[in-house]
Amino acid sequence: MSTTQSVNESIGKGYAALGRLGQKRIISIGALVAVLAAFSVIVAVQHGFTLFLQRIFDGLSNGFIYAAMAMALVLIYKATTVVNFAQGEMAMFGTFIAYVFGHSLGIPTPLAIILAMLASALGAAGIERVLIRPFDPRNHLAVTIVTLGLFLILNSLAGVIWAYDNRAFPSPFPGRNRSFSVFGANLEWANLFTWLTVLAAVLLVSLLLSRTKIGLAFRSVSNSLESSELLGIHIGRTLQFGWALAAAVGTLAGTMIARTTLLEPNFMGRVLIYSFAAATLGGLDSLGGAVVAGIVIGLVQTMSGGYIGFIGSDLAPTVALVVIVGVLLVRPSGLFGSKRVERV
Amino acid sequence: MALVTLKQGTPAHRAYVVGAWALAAIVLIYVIFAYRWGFAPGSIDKAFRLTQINDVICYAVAILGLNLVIGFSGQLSLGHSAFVGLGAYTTIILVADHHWSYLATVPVSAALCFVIGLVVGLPALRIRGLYLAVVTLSVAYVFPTLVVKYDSLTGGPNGKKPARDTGKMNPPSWMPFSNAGRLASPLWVYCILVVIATALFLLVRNFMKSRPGRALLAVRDNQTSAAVSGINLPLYKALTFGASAAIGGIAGSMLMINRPFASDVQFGLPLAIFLVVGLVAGGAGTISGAIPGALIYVFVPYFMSAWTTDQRGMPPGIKQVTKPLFDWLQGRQGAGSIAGVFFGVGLLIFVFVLPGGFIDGIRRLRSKVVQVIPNPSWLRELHGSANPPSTSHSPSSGGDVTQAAPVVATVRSRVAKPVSVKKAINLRGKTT
Amino acid sequence: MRPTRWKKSVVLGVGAAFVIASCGSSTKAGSTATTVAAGTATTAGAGAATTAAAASAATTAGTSAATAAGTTTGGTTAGSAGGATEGLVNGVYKGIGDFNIDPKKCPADWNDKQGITDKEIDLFVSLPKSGPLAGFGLLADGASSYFKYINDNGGIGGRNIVLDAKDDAYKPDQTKTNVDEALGAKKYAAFMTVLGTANNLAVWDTTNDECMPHLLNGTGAAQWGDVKGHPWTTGMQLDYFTEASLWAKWLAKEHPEAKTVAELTFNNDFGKSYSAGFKYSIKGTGLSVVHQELHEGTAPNLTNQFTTLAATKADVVLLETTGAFCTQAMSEIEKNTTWKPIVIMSGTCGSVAQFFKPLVDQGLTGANTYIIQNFKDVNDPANASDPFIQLYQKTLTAQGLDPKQTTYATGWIYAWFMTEILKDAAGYQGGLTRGNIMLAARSIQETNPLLIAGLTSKMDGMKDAYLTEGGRMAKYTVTDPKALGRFVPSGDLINLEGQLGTYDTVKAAAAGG
Amino acid sequence: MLHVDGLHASYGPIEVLHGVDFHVDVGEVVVILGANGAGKTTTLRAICQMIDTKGSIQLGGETINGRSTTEIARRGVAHVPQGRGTLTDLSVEDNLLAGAYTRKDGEVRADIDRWFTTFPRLQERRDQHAGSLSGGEQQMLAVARALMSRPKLLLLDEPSLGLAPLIVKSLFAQFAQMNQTDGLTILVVEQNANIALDIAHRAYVLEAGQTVLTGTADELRHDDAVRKAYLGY
Repeated sequence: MSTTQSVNESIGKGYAALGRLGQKRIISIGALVAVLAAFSVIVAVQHGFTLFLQRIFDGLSNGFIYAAMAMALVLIYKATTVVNFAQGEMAMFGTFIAYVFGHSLGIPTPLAIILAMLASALGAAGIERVLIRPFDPRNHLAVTIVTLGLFLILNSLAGVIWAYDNRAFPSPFPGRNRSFSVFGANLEWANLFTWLTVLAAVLLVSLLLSRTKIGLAFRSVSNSLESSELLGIHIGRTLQFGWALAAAVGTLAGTMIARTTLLEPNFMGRVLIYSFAAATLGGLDSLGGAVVAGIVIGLVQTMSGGYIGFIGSDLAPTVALVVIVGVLLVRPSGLFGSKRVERV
Repeated sequence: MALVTLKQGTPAHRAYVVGAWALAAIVLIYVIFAYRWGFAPGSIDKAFRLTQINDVICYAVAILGLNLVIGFSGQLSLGHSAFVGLGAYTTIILVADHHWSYLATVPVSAALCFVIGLVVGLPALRIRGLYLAVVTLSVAYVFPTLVVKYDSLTGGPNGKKPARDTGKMNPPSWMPFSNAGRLASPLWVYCILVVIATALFLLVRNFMKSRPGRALLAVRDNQTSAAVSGINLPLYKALTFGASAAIGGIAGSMLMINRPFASDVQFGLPLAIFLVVGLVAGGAGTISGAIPGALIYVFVPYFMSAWTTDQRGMPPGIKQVTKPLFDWLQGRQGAGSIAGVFFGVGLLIFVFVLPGGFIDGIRRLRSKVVQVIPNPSWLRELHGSANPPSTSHSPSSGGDVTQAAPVVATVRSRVAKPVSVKKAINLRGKTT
Repeated sequence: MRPTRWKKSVVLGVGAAFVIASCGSSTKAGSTATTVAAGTATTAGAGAATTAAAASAATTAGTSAATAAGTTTGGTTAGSAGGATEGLVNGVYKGIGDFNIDPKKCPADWNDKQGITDKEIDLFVSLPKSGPLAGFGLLADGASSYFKYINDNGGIGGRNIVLDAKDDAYKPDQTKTNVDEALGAKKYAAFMTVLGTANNLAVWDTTNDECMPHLLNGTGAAQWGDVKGHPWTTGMQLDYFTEASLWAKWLAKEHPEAKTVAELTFNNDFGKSYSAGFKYSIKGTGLSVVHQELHEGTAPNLTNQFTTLAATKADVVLLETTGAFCTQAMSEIEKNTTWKPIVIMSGTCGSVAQFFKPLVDQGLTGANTYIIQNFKDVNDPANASDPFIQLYQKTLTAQGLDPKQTTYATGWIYAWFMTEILKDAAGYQGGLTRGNIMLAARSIQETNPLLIAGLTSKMDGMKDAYLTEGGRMAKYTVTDPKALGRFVPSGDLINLEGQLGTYDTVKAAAAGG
Repeated sequence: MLHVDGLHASYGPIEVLHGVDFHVDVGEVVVILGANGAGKTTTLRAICQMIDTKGSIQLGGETINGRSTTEIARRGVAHVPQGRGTLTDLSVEDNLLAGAYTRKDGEVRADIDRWFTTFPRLQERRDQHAGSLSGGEQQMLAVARALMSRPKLLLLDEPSLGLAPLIVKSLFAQFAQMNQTDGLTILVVEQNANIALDIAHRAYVLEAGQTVLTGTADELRHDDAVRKAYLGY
C-alpha cells in the first residue's frame, strides 16, 4: 500500500468518524466552543492577556486532574454500568500504596506508581471476584450497595492505617517545583507532564481496548452482556479485567491528583464529584469525551470564578455542576455518549 | 411449607391482618408508657433513646419519600439529602426568625419541596439512569455550599437553631405524660411524629394501590410499554419526583421538631448516600422497608461508634474476639474510623445474606409460618367463586406465557411426548 | 444503705427539714434548695466514715448544707479550704470579678455533685475521632495522659480524673447527639474541650440551660467570652479576632512599608473572624485590604485563588485558613516566581510536623511564613531544658505514647488548665462541686507552664472572659532546605491580657468596624 | 448432536416450557414452528442455559444443563437471538472479530473476507457502528458473526422477523447453502413456516410449552392442522 493510499484511507476514516459523531453533536460542540471563545476574547481584553493565559493554565491543570479520574470512572461504568462509589477510594488506596512503595521502601516515584497500579489492579480483580461476581451484573442495586460498602471500608481502613495527617505525594516528574514562563504566565513543568501523562494514558487505554482481544471482549461485554455470553466471552473474567484496568487508571489518576491536593484518606472526595461530572458530561462511555469534559469543567470553574464577580472562587465549583445539568438537559447522553438507554 | 395457610378474604385472614396492625399499634403506644410500666427494653424510657427513636421515625419518612422515586418509579436519585435539608431549613428558619410554630411549618416545607422537587425532577423527564444519578448527586453536593453561601439566612457552617427559650415542644397538660419531667418533651414529639409518619405511610400505601400508583409501577417495570399503554409518562415522573421531595421535606421538618438544630454538613452527600443504603437495606420497593432501613441508619453506626470508643458496652463474645483489634487500635490516630470499617463490612454481609433487603428476609421467614394465598377480586369475578383457580400459572404473568389457542388440542391432551405425524394421524384415525 | 444515710442527714442537717417542707412546694426555688441540700448531705454521710481528706470535705459540705438552709451559723470561713472567700455562700456561688451563679436558675433535678465522688471526677469530651479531622481526636488521649499523671500522683484530693471521649467526626449535629446523651446519662461533672466552633455553638445553649460546666472549648471563636449569655461556657485559645488584631499591630510596627493586603479566607466563621479582626484593627493605619478570596472546605486546591491573589500584587497576604489548605497555600506562594508578599498564617497551622513536613517532602520549605505563637513548641530543641516539657517527654514515653505528636501536647495544655480548675474548686466554700468548678474556671489566675515566657493566662469573672490574649510573631526559619526549620521570634511580645474583656466588647468592636 | 428431553424452563416462578422433546442430528436443518408465545424463543434460550431449566439437554452426548452460556457457546453452539443481538456500539468489523472470540487459529481474517464476500453490504459498512445498520444488514451481520465462531450448531431465532420478503428469501437461501456446502447443523425457530420448511429436513411444532408434533418437513407441510395454523391455506 502506497503512502498516498494510506493517507487517503486515513482521511476517509476521519470523515467516517466525523460522520459517526453526527451533525447535531458537531453543532453543539461548535456552539460551546463559540461561546467560550467569545468569553475568552472579552475577558482577555478586559483583564490582560497574561492573567487570562494563567487562568487557562490553571483550568487545564485542574481539568486534566478531573479527566484522569473521569477516565477510570468511564472504564468502570463500561464494566459494570453502575455508579461505583468505591472508585475514588480505590484510587486513594492505590495512591497510598504508591506512597508506601516510594516513601517507606525507597523505590523511585515513577516505578512506585507503576507498581502501585499493578497492585491495585490485582486488588480490584480480587474485589471483583469475591464481592461483585456473585451478583448478577444486571442486579444494579445490589452491586451499587456493594460499592457503597467498599467505599466505607476502604475510606475508614485507610484512616485506621495511615491516619489523617496530610502527606506530600512526591512529583514523579523531572524539574519539580520549577516552572517556565509563557507570555508572562507561569506553567509548572510538573503540570505539563501531568497533561502529557493523562493524554498518554487515554491513548494507551484506547489502544488496549481497540487493538487487543481482551479489549474487544471488554467492549463487547459493556455493549451487551447477553450477546457476549452467546459469543463465548467469559463475562466474569472480562469484567474483572475492566475492574483491574479501572483501578490501575484510578491509581495513576490518584497519584497525579495527590500531587496537588496532598495525600490523606479523603483527598479523592474533593475531586471525585467533578470527575463524575466530567464523565457524565463526556457521555459516560467515551474515554476521549471524559477528558474533553474534564478540561471543560476545569476551565469553566477557573474562568467563572476568576472573572465573574458574584460567583467568586467559592461558588465556582457549583457553577460547573449547574453547567453540566444544563448540558444534560439539551443532550441527555452527554457530549460524546452513545444514545444507549440503560436502567440503574 | 408454611405452618398456617390463609386464604385472602377469609375471616381468618382478616383476623391475621387486623392482628398484625394491632400489634404494630401496641408497640407504638407502648413506647409512650414504657416509663410508667417499668418494662423498657433498650432503655426506651430514657430521653436520649426516645430522641433516637424519633430520629428513626423522621428518617423512615425520608426513606419512604426516596422509595417513591427509586423503589417505585425506578429512577436513581442521590439528591434527597437536599430535600430533607430544604425542609429542615424551612422549618428552622420560620421558627427561629419568624416565630412560627413548628407544626405550621410542615405544610410550607412540603409545598416548597414539592415545587423544587418538580423543578429538579424535570431533568428526569429527559435524563435517565446514571445521568440522572449524577444530576441528583450534584444537587446533593450543591445544597450545603448554598447553605454556607447564604449564611445570613441559614446560619452558615455554624448552623441554625431557634432562640434559647423557644426550642422546646411541650405537651399540653391533658396528655398523660405531661408531667413526666424530661421525658415529656420527647414523648410529645414522639406522638406528633408518629401521627405525621403514619399518615404519610398510609397515604403512600393507598397511592400505590390507586390508578396513578399502578401507572408508576408500570413506569418502573417497563418505560416503553407504559408509554404505549397511554400513561402520561412525563407527568407521572415529574409528579412522583415532586411528591417524593415533598415527603423528604416533611422528614426534614420532623427532624427539626425532634432536634431543633440544622447545619450544612448534616444534609450533605453522606446523608444522600445513607438514605439509599437505608432504602436498600430495608427493601427497595416496599413501603414498610423504610422502617428497618431507618433503624439501621440510626442505630447501627451509633452502636458501632459507641463500641469502638468503649468496649464495655459490647455484647460478650464479640468483646473477647475483638480484643486484640482494639488493643492494636489503642492510641492510633484514626482509631475511631474502625467503626466505618465495621459498618461497611456489615453492609456487605447484609447484601450477601439478605440481598432483597430486610423486609424481604422477614417475608421469607414469615412464609415459613404463614402463607397467604392471593385471591384478587378479578379472579373471583372470573370464576364466580371465592376460590382461586388451580392452574399453576396465572394469565397475568405477561407476554411470554400468553397461551395460544390450542391448535391440536386433541393430540395435546392425550400424548405427553411428541408423536410423529404418522403416529398422530393413526391416533387420530382411531379416535375419529 | 441509702435510707440510713437519709435518716442520718435528717438528724444532722437543719436543711433536712427544709427538704421535707419543700417537697410539696411547686416553686422553683424550693426544689432547687432540695437538690443542693440532698446532694451535700449524701456526701456528708459517706464522708464521715472514710478518709481524712473526705472528712474535711464533709465538714465543708456540712457547712454548706447549713447555709443552704438559710441559717447564719457556720460562718464563711469555717471550711477547711484555707480561708477561701469564693464558693457557695447563702445559696449562691460567688466567684471573683462579680461572677456569681444562682443555682435556682438551674433545672429542678440539677445535682451539684453529679460526676463527683470520693474516688472519681467524671469529665466528658466530644471530638472527632473519625473522618477528615480525626487527628484532633488524639487531643483527648493527650489530656487523658496528663490526667493519668495527676492520678498517679494523688489525683484531686484522692479523686481520679476520668475523661470519657466520644467521636463526633466534627459534625455539629453529631456533637449535639453526643452531648444530649452525655447530659441524659447524668454522670459527668463537666464537659471539656469540645472541638470546633460550630460544634460548640450547637450545644452551648443546652449546656448552659442544664448548668453543665462546658469548659475550655477547643476553638478560638470570640463567642466563648459571652460570660453574660452563656456563663457556663469558657474558651482557652487565643481567639481568632484577637489574633488578627495582633497581625495588624505587628505589621504597622515592623513593616510600615507594607500598604496593600490580600486575604485568603476559609468561607466559614473561622475565616471570617480573622477577617473581621484584621479589618477592625487596621483602621487608622496605612494598611488596606485590596482583595479577599474565599474558598470552600471542599476545594481540591487553591490554584485558582492564588492566581487571582497574585494578580493583586499585594504587599501582604493573610492565610486565614487551616488544615491542608495552609500547606497548599504556602506551596502556591513559594512556587510563584513573581509575587513575594509577606505571608501571615493562622496560628492553627503552627505545628511544624503537621503542616511544614509535607512541604519538605515536596521539595519546598515554607520559609518566611509568619504566625502568632503563644505556646511553646515541645519539639523545639530550644525548649529542651524546660522542666515541664521534660516532664511531658518523660511521661508520654513512659505511657507508650509518641511525644513528637504535638496534638498530645495540646491535650496536656487543656488538661493542665482543667486540673488547676479542679484544684481551685476543691478549695472553695462547699468543696469540689460543679458550681465551684464553674467559679474556678472563670477565675483562673495561674499561668500555663507551656505558655511562652512573658504571656499570662488569666480570667477575671465578668471583667475578663478570655484566658489567653497575647502572643508573639514568629518567623518560620529554615537553615537546611531539606530539613524542617523552626519558628524564630520576630518582633516584641504583644500581651493584651485583660484588655479584651468579654464577648460584648468584641462584638461592639467588630460591629464598629 | 443435540438431544432435548423433557425440558422444563421457567422465568422466575413462572414455568414456560412444560416438557419439550426434540433432537437435531449432525448436518440437519431442523425447524421448530409455533405461534407467538408457544415457547420457541424460550427453548433456544434454554439450550444456551440463559434461563433456569429442568430436564435433559445433551450436546454431542454430554449433558449441558447447569453449564454457563459462555461455556456452551465455547462448545460450538452459535445463537443468533431474536432482535439479532448485534453489538451496536462496535463497528461491523469488530462485531465479526467478536464473533471469532473463541477461536485461536490464524484464519480469522480469511473468514471475515469470506463473509464480506457473501454479504457485500457488510463490507461497505465495515467501519460503521453496527447500530447504524438497517434491519436486514443487522441480521446479516448477526448471522455472519455467529458463523465467525465456526460453530457446530447454529441456533437461529426468527431470522425472518421484520425483514422484507426478498431479504428473507436470500437469507434462507444462504442458510440452505451453508448447510449443503459446509455441512452446518442448523436449528431454526420460525413463525414463517413456509420459508422455514423449504430449507428444513425435519420440523417440530411447539404449543403452550410442549412439543406436540414432529415429522419431516414434507409430512408437516401436509398436516392439516399445521397447514391451517402456520401455512395459511
